[in-house]
Amino acid sequence: MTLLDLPPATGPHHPAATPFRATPLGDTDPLRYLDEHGAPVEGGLHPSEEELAPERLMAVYRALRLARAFDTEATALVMQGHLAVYPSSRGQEACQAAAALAIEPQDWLFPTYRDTAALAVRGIDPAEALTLLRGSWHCGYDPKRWRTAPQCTPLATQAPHAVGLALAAKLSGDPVVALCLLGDGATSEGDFHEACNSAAVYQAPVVFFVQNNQYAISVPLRKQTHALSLADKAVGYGMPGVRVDGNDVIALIHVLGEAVRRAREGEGPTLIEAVTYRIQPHTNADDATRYRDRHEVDIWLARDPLDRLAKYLTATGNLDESLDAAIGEEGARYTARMRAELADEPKVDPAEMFEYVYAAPTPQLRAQRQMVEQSLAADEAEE
Amino acid sequence: MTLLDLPPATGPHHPAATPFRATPLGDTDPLRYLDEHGAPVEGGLHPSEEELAPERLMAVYRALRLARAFDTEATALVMQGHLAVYPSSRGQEACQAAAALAIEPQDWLFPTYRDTAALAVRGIDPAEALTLLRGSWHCGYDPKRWRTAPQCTPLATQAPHAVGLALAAKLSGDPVVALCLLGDGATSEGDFHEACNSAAVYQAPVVFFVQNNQYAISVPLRKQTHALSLADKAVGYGMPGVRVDGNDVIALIHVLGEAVRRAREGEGPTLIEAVTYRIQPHTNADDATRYRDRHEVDIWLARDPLDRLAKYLTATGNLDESLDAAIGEEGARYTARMRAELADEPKVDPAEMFEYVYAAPTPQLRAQRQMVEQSLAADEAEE
Amino acid sequence: MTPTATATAADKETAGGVRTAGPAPATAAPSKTVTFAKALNTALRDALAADDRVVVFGEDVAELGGVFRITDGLAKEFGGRRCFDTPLAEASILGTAIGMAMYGYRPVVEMQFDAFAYPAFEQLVSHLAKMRNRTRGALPMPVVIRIPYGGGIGGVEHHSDSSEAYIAHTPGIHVVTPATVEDAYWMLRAAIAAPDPVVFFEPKRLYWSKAALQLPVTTGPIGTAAVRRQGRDATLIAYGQSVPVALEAAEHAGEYGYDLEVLDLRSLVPFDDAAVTASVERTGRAIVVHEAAGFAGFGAEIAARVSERCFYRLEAPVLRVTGLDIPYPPPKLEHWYLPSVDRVLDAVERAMAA
Amino acid sequence: MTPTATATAADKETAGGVRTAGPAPATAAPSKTVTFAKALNTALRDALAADDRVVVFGEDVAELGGVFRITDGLAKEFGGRRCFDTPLAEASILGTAIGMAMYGYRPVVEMQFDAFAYPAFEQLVSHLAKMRNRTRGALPMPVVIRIPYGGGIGGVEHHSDSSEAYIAHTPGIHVVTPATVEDAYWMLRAAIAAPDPVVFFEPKRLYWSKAALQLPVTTGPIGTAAVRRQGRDATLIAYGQSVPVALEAAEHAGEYGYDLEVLDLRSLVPFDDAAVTASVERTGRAIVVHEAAGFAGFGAEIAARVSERCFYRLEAPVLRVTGLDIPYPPPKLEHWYLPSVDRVLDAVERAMAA
Ligand SMILES: Cc1ncc(C[n+]2csc(CCOP(=O)(O)OP(=O)(O)O)c2C)c(N)n1
Ligand SMILES: Cc1ncc(C[n+]2csc(CCOP(=O)(O)OP(=O)(O)O)c2C)c(N)n1
Ligand SMILES: [Mg+2]
Ligand SMILES: [Mg+2]
Repeated sequence: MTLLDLPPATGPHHPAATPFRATPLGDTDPLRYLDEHGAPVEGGLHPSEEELAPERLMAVYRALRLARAFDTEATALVMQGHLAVYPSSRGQEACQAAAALAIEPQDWLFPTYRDTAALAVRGIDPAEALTLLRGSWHCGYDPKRWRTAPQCTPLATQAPHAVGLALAAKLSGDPVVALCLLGDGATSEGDFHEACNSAAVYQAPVVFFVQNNQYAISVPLRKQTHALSLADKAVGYGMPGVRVDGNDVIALIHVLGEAVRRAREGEGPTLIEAVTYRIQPHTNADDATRYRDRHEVDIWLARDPLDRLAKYLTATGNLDESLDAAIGEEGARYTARMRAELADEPKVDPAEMFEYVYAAPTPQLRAQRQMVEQSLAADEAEE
Repeated sequence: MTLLDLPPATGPHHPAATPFRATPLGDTDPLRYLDEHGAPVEGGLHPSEEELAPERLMAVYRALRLARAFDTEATALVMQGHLAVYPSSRGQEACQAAAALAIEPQDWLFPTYRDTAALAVRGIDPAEALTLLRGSWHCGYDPKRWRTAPQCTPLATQAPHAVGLALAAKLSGDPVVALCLLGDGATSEGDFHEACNSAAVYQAPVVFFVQNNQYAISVPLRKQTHALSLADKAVGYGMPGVRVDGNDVIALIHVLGEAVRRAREGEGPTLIEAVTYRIQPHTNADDATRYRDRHEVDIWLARDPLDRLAKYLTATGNLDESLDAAIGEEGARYTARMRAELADEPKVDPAEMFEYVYAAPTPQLRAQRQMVEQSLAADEAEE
Repeated sequence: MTPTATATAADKETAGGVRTAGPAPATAAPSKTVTFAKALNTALRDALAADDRVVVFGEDVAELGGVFRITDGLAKEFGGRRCFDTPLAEASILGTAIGMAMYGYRPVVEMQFDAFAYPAFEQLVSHLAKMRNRTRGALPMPVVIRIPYGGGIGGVEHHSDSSEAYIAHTPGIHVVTPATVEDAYWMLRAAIAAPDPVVFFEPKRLYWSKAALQLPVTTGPIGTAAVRRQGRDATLIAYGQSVPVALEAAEHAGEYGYDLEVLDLRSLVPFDDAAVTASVERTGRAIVVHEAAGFAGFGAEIAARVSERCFYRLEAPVLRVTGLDIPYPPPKLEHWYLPSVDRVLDAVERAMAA
Repeated sequence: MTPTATATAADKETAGGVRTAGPAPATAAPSKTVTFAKALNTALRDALAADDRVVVFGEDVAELGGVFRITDGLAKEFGGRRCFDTPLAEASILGTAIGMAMYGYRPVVEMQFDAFAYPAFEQLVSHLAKMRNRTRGALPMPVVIRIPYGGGIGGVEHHSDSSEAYIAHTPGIHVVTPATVEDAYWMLRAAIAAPDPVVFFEPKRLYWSKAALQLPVTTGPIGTAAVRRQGRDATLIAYGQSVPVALEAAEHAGEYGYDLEVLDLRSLVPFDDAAVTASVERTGRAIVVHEAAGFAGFGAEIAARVSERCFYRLEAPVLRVTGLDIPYPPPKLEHWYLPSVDRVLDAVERAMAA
């Protein structure tokens, strides 16, 4: 049923008849620091001492656990009808945590619908972060306070915003970086291309961080690209492209850190592809059994990003069962609070629908607001 | 006045701090067969014997002369008010001729507004080819007879059409190739990206042929891309990308021929960047002195694609002054006919405006047509 | 694979050597109660079976069968060459359809949600709508764009837009939207068989509505409206998922002694002036109902036409009951936005009082 | 470079720490006869000078000064950080503007021709129009999109579209179009100073028209129409380059004894119901004139509103004189398409005879 029986994206390419050769960027094995069992790989990345400092890594581990706890709770909440929809980032927690931790408070994050856990790690109150998915018309948190754009649904459309913001910061002489999150599917959109190309031309301080979770809803990566790596797209923009293991949080923090540093120091944009996996269906409304094998999911479950760091921390003597349990309790307290905050139906005032369409409502909107208010008053009178 | 004092596209890139490196596809010198003086270059391309056969090259030379004659005449005609606008391809004749000659009758060409000379080389009557630029609402020639799409103005939008047509041919099992012409500026558009990426995924028999004439109206290439080569964009699609001298018609025919062969034989799409130059302003309405030096134009005038082949043909004993003069007369006859055909105002029947909007006009259109016809009749009655 | 037709009806719009089929009546089948979604699915299946030139593609349409399952089973039944998933790129999806149509195919593409068709806007306006014209008929565009539209399903932002006004203003495109299960089947067959591009708006709130469907079925051709309820006092003019709202309002109004006619436009382009004018000439009053924002919405065209054509007959101004002039609101507020039965009845009161 | 304001007027919409300036009156200058194009150019220059947060970018706007020279000299005067050329990518141009606005800038972007704004449609509808709302005012979008529009200049295909109806139907955007030299200056200043996104449609046929311009100048605020000619018998409602057509028609009609009022809408969103209704209540007849295709065009909204609001006063149906429902025709045929003085007069005859 595959269109035209395409070779898998990792399969062999065209015979190399110089110069008619598809030239991949380099080794297609993603960069790593840890192997799947949590041991440093030979020939792997060299994170800085600071990046490897135990306190730092414990903070990272806590962030991973927070992301997981958040995601688990949100998944439960959507089942219970407290959210309108929830796109889970289970399995992608290393990316979520690394994205939030790689940037400074003055930097801007441009998240997608799937990146609510990253917002939680950035410090946004979970109830605020879930406002939109809960069924409100606005993003909940104050985007300027948190330097976080509202989560973006139209795919790749946030990428030019990140470029614009980064360009604005550059023009203002501010050391501000824009970190733009994207999915693998979104790299096929025109806006992704236009944003990357423009960012490179402007040498804007932006980092494009693609979480390649192998699927765009049901569409697997091999139907999304014929290249061996999404990072290869960087070549065409004259910017560095890096492919990194998306379940290796140490590698991610190192690579993101370097990209953010480059951006901040005027060395221009970077494209990062993190190879990871979407463990859950696309959203709670999706049925993933229609398009993928349980077996495939199992393989990736075994590559769990939390386990990997936990094993490393345990092996290096920084984590033990009791500490782990304590962190688990932190998470439990966090999710209990989250559950409580989300238990009540949020209050919505229909009049607010008209409040923010324009700075000042048009005469027509004033009339419509009046109509709604009258009808609201009539309803209340009836009750 | 340059934005942010960007380095020129050919300038040095980021310091190579592995893996944060912008990786160009390869040598950025375009592929060549002939040097600027018409002598085969050392280490250059190896065209086939067939491609180098004197009769073949003489046909190519005639095509170049035809393209030049056509362009010169069209430029004159627009000055005299016989055309509404004319975007000249002077200096790009090698690309124009090679594009038309590289494909077979059953293949489809997807030209832009700048590629009228290529249509002439493909055999389309010049008056037909100029219909749109003359001020009609349709493309003049029969696109199915000539397997040539109407010239496309909205930049890069023809690229997905070429992909669709190529995919259709592939699904039909027909050995048909789509050759899509694009400008350097058009590579920045989202449609270019979406088309290339989709073509690679579908392994559609399409060739993307970018005439990099260094400008998009006034915008020079360095404001369009930060990469060293537009062909680098191919890497991200997992397709071959080739950079070729756009004023070396032998190199072009060889490279296009190979890309067309690959497409036809099921080896998928190719991206070709031809490095050339737009000698004239963007169109007759443009004033190029506002944004570029005469000096720059002079450099490229010295790289004339016709001269280059003429020198080679002369050196190889295939061309002499009298033959050249005879070819010149062929051209003169062609342009005389062209002039004559375009001398008369084309007849336009306003009722035809309604004829092709739909297969059958809507009731509303019938009424509007009637209104126009009545008013036409009234005008005629008055005369 | 060269497309060959498995049905016989000839079509003047044949491009190249491929043969063609209109929506030839399928063999008679027993009446079944099916969902609107199933009727669409069956129409696609029958169209694929009837004409080799028909291809179905878009995001998630093959393996998954579409997020609304409208294309369920088609890839399995007809193979990956007739029904396939595309990369995530809407301009390219429509552009690819245009290119395939140039070669003689009849592509049916799905846009996953209304707001996600916007990236294809340039392809739609500058190419799909104009290709026949700019080639004097040499390259007709028998392309169908299926767009699930409208709200009332509790969707988050960007999932409930109604974009018909944008398209209807673009000459060269036909714009239709079914409101009944029979029309879902027949109008989709007719759209696929049509020689011109059709934007086929699917009222997504009706996907799960059910009715009997007996095949073969033939309803009115594209370009014609249908009277869904006869009445004498006023005409409710609606389309898509506003039709059931109008019908329900008409039932209620009956209780107050108002006898309302309900006209289902079915086709926005071409517009059935004859049916609309005839109805309003009978009733003398008109109320337009649609979900899209009212300002410069399609209802403006309806109201303007009716006001002009029925000027001497109208006993009350033509009223519009539409979405509000705000971005589509979230689930918890959408009932305020949508043209509800109450709001329609309110307009009826006002029209009758005039 | 941190933006600092060189003018003092404070603005509630300030984003971040940057200061701001409304279109503060420039120092009085002698009256000069200038082209419409020059008035726009002067407005941009004055806006750049008045407020450091204003940036101008788009295709060919810097070095070349724009294909219509509206941005002529700005890059030279203000440098490449205030006025710059972009890569050829309209979605990204608008998306970049949105991102810059998020940071507190006030971008003014140029779309080279009407039809070349279509690639930015998704950014416009799904982001520019909605960002203030989806952030409860935290991220206002003081962005101006300049779009040269309309025909009558002998342009080849895609160079004469009128796309105002698409935009006006999108809540969250203001849509304005000047018809006089004074408005060209003042409305562009007002648009740049406005706290919300404004699509600024420039009637390209009027670029070369001339009139006296004495600075500082203040005309009506965005959202208000202007009576360009007073009359008693009927109101011609027009905007952009249809205003001079309406005025010419009114002059001619005077010869036949009809005294026509001409209303220049200036602002399509917000719509000046008060002015429109007041005029038609006076005259009892209305004729709408615009260049865009009539079907579902902006004239439908005007006609629908007037028909509803002036129902009891109207002595004739509201008529529309508009572009035809076909793709914009080529130079040699465009006079058939455009709402000409003759077609307007014809409508006047019909309205007066009613
Ligand atoms: C422009 C656009 N087209 C289609 C959609 C519908 N849609 C929502 S998510 C999705 C898949 C996205 O995949 P990917 O970019 O890989 O991100 P992921 O969901 O895997 O995180 C699609 C098709 C959309 N939101 N926007
Ligand atoms: C979508 C779109 N945006 C803008 C334009 C206006 N425009 C016409 S040609 C041109 C420059 C194109 O440059 P390039 O692609 O390099 O082709 P060239 O003209 O040099 O052959 C521009 C900006 C257009 N035609 N289409
Ligand atoms: Mg994905
Ligand atoms: Mg160019």
